[in-house]
Amino acid sequence: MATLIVALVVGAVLFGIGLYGALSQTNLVMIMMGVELMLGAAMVNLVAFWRFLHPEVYAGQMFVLIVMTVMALEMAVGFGVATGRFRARGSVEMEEAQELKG
Amino acid sequence: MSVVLVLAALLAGTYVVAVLEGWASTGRLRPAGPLVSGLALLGRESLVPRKPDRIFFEVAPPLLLVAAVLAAAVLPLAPGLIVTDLATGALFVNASFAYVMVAVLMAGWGPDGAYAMVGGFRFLGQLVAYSMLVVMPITAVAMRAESLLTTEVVTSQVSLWNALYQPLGFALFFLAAMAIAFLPPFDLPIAPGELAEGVLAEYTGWRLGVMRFGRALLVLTLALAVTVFYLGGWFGPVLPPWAWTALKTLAVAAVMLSVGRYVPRLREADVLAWGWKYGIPLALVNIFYVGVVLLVAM
Amino acid sequence: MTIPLSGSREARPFPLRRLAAWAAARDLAAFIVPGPDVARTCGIDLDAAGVRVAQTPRHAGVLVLVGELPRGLKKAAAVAYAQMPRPRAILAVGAGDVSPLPEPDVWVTASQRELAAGVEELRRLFAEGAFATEAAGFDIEEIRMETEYVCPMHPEVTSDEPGSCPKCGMDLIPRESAGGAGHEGHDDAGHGDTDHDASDPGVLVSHEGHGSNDEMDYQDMGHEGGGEDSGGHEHAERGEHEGHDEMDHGGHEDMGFMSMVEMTQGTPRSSDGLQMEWTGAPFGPLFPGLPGGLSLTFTLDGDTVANVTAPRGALGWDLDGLETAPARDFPDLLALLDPLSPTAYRLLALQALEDAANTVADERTTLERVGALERERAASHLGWFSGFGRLLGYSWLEARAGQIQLALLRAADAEEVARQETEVGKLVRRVYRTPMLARRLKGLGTLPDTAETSGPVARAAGLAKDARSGGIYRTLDFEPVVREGNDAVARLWTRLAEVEQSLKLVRKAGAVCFPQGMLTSPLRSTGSATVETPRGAATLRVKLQGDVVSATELTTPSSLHHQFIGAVAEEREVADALLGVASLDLSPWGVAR
Amino acid sequence: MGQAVFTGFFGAAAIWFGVVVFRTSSMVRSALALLFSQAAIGAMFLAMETEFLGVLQLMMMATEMAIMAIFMVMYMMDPGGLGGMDMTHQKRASLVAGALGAVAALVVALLAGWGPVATRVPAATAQVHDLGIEIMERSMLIFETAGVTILTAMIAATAIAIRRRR
Repeated sequence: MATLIVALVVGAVLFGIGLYGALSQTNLVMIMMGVELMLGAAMVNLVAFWRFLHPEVYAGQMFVLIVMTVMALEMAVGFGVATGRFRARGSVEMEEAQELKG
Repeated sequence: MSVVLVLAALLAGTYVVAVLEGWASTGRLRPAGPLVSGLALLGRESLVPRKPDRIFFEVAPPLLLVAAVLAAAVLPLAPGLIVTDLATGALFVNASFAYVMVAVLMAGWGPDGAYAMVGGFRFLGQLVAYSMLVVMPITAVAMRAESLLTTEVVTSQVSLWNALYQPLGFALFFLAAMAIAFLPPFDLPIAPGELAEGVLAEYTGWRLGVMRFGRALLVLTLALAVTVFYLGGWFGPVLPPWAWTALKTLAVAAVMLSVGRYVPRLREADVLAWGWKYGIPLALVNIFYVGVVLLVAM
Repeated sequence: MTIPLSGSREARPFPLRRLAAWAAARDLAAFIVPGPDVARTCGIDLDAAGVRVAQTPRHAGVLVLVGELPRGLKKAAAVAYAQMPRPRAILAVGAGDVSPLPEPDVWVTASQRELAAGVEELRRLFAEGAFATEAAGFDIEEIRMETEYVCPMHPEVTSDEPGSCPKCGMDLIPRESAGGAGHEGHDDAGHGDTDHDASDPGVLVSHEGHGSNDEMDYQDMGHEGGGEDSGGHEHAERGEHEGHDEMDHGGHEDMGFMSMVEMTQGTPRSSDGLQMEWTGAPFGPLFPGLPGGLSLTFTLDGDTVANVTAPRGALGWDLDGLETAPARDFPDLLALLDPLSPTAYRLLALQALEDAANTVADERTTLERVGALERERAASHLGWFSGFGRLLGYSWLEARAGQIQLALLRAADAEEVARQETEVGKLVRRVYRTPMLARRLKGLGTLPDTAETSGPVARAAGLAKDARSGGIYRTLDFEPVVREGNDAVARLWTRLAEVEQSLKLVRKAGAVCFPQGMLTSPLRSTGSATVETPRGAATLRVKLQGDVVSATELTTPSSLHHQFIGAVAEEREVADALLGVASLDLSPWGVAR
Repeated sequence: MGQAVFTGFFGAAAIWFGVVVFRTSSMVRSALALLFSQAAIGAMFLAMETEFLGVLQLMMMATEMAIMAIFMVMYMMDPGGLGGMDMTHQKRASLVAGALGAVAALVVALLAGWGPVATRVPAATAQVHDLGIEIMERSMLIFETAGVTILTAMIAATAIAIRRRR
């Protein structure tokens, strides 16, 4: 029981840091790092829930694998966009991306 | 108890690998060579560059050592002689080899030097080429052993060694192993001619000693991995099991160290192109082949 | 108490340190100035003397100075010495005065036997003096530093005290600019080891890339005003690029932060359209991959070479020393200028003087001269194979070619040279059969126009240009080797074929001796001659007043090919650029200012 | 109890490295800080006896974050981080948002009644085996779609990034 609480606390704090990072940074790459941290926090919670609440159902572990895929996927597309934008505008600063508002 | 034995075996193995490395590069067998050069390195001044990224510069050599030791921790030297028999041993070997790249990248970025940096990021490009060629052959080996336990992998080869059972996987894994340890012709990060010892250029004194020791241990661990996965680990007719593992590992290390003398260094673009265009399809074919053979044999 | 070793470490020699000193004596590593190729042409083999050749001064304990160092190289050698970790020593092989460097610990002439004795002496010195209670400091003008503050993003903004950059508001970082006001423009000295002798590793010792000052001179790689931004990224000088000078802030409301768009407007676009920061990296006079003495500065865009600056005549090799030379020892003086092919230049001088006196050497001496020139050509090509093998990472070729070259140079007479023919034959066949070699070199170093090339570079591009078309060569039924391709692999095949051909010519000529000349009094006041040196045709015009040479005019193949360095190296990966430059086989000694 | 100590220790390491990610001005240091924070998360999985996920996380993150380090060096203005540039905006607002998020998650974690806690978990080899069966049988479709999505992501990212020939 203690480990579950510890894990959930760690997950919560990591999520907070990730959210702060994603919102406070002006650079696309740093924002993606914030998102990666949030996904990591989600994985911690998932593993804690699987381990302590439903160890017999392996959907929990399956879900963690999917979150890992999402992490890789988010990074790939994020850097694709960053490269495209850097080539077009010469900067990946979000402050200068006003025209993307559409 | 087995931990102490394994560490002693690793130490002795690294010394022999260092002797082999000296023999391969200078053509003269000097058994006391590594001892003398190690002592000389300890006696020499260890300089720190003027504007280094101090954490990276200091952490890189020990991290290289730790990555090599971690990989060796899950590889069995004899039936009972293993540090921890992880359930996912085969995958753990690959996970620790990934941290070799982190160490080289840190060694490249740390000293704030053009050659070191070019060498460090070249090795990252090399990783993109070889990382698939390490994981997929291991998958094929685990398929045959029906488990990720390295001891299971060895016992599954009692009838026929994996090198003969899946030769394609063996060839790919051997090349990927040489790429992990950046041995010639894959020595892009420390290209002596082009980058003047790129990543190692800034290390002197005991730090250079730790880097060289880490690399020799890495070569030994890779040779041990090749032996465990493909050459039937400790199986052998007459000699005791540990002797067979030692023999096979040192033979593989000797081949790894001497192949590079007779071939020019590869270009990074070629390593990436061949890795992805020919290496990965062949690895998939290897997995398919092993799957078919297993089903047929069942 | 005299300090036994010039570069000993300052520490009380405890027993463990004495053991380390003994080990350092056993495991000597040498960094050769100007380069292993010059060492081999002087006939000394460090490997045989039991000394390992190190790639960078960082991994070396002994600085080996070979032959008479020109002015440009002495400073580079001094900075290389400053980068070597202590305990370190200097071994001078036939070198004269080495002003900025301290007195060499061991001085030997250029013979293998004497070298072996010198190495033994060095071992004794190391074992004894590696650790001494007080050690000599070593400080040269180039190493002294003064700190100035510069903005990492705008290298042109510098100030003497910390503050923030007017353009971008970032706080300025301290940067040690090159020592002293004295250093002249391009060839500024980098920073060596300030060497204040507290030799425990913790001391933050100023480091300098290995080799010469501008070999790995990170601090102000951009030389004039290049800012140093700690991430190993040096900006190429902004001023040089399309003239955007002062970023106008008025144009748009200030976003109150560093707008990156402005930042990257100025930077040059690389071929893949991304504005990357360009790093200036020197591949300076003592770079292991290039011929010793050739100094280049690559502006790297990632690891592709954006552009190359190659100063001409950085070695300070000048002809004026020869102006007032008496005719009798003019050939020896000319031979001294280029250590890589002394016989060819001595022959050139002799023929020019004979042309002035319009005497023609008799049959026997011309045959001997052909033998000597062809032997030197074979040895020079083998030396090139060895350097090329090192750059390629093909260590078998590097070792084997070096050994045969030494055997050729030490051969006393034509039979011994002929005996090397079988060895060379095996090497040539082995290189032809090396897997992936042709594929690796395909398309590297192609020259845009091959009109002005000469020697193997021209013959590899299909031009049958060869100065050896004289009568004597026709009697030895000589045909120039011509290959198609005009790239590094064609040049390799051409030189391989030429080595075998040269050895056959030596066997036919039957005699190999150092060309001597019986000089009679000169009749005409001018004389000229052309000789096919291993790197191409060199022509010499000489004006004589009475018995003294008054003016000389020399064109060498290397100064011809020097202009192609840019064409060969730009827009290519670092390794391919270096291979392209090495395939031209430049002798930096031959490139006049 | 030992398990809680280990999980807590690795959790603290993950949090500390997570903080370093956003506090340091040198980009490569923040990329590798994220690497070690994710590695600490992987170590937490090992501490919670889910061995396969832990090893997989350790392996994946090493390569992913190193590649992120390359992009940071390419696209950031001052990768060495010496200029001490402040690359943040709306700091206070995001601090409040982050704190709110963390507090919300904490409240749920501490106050919710989690019910009976499983004390024992199948051995690592059984876990690896059952996870394999799970992937191959029950969640086969999910795993395949994940694979295909990654393939499309790779192609889409390359399509965006390559230079369009006008």
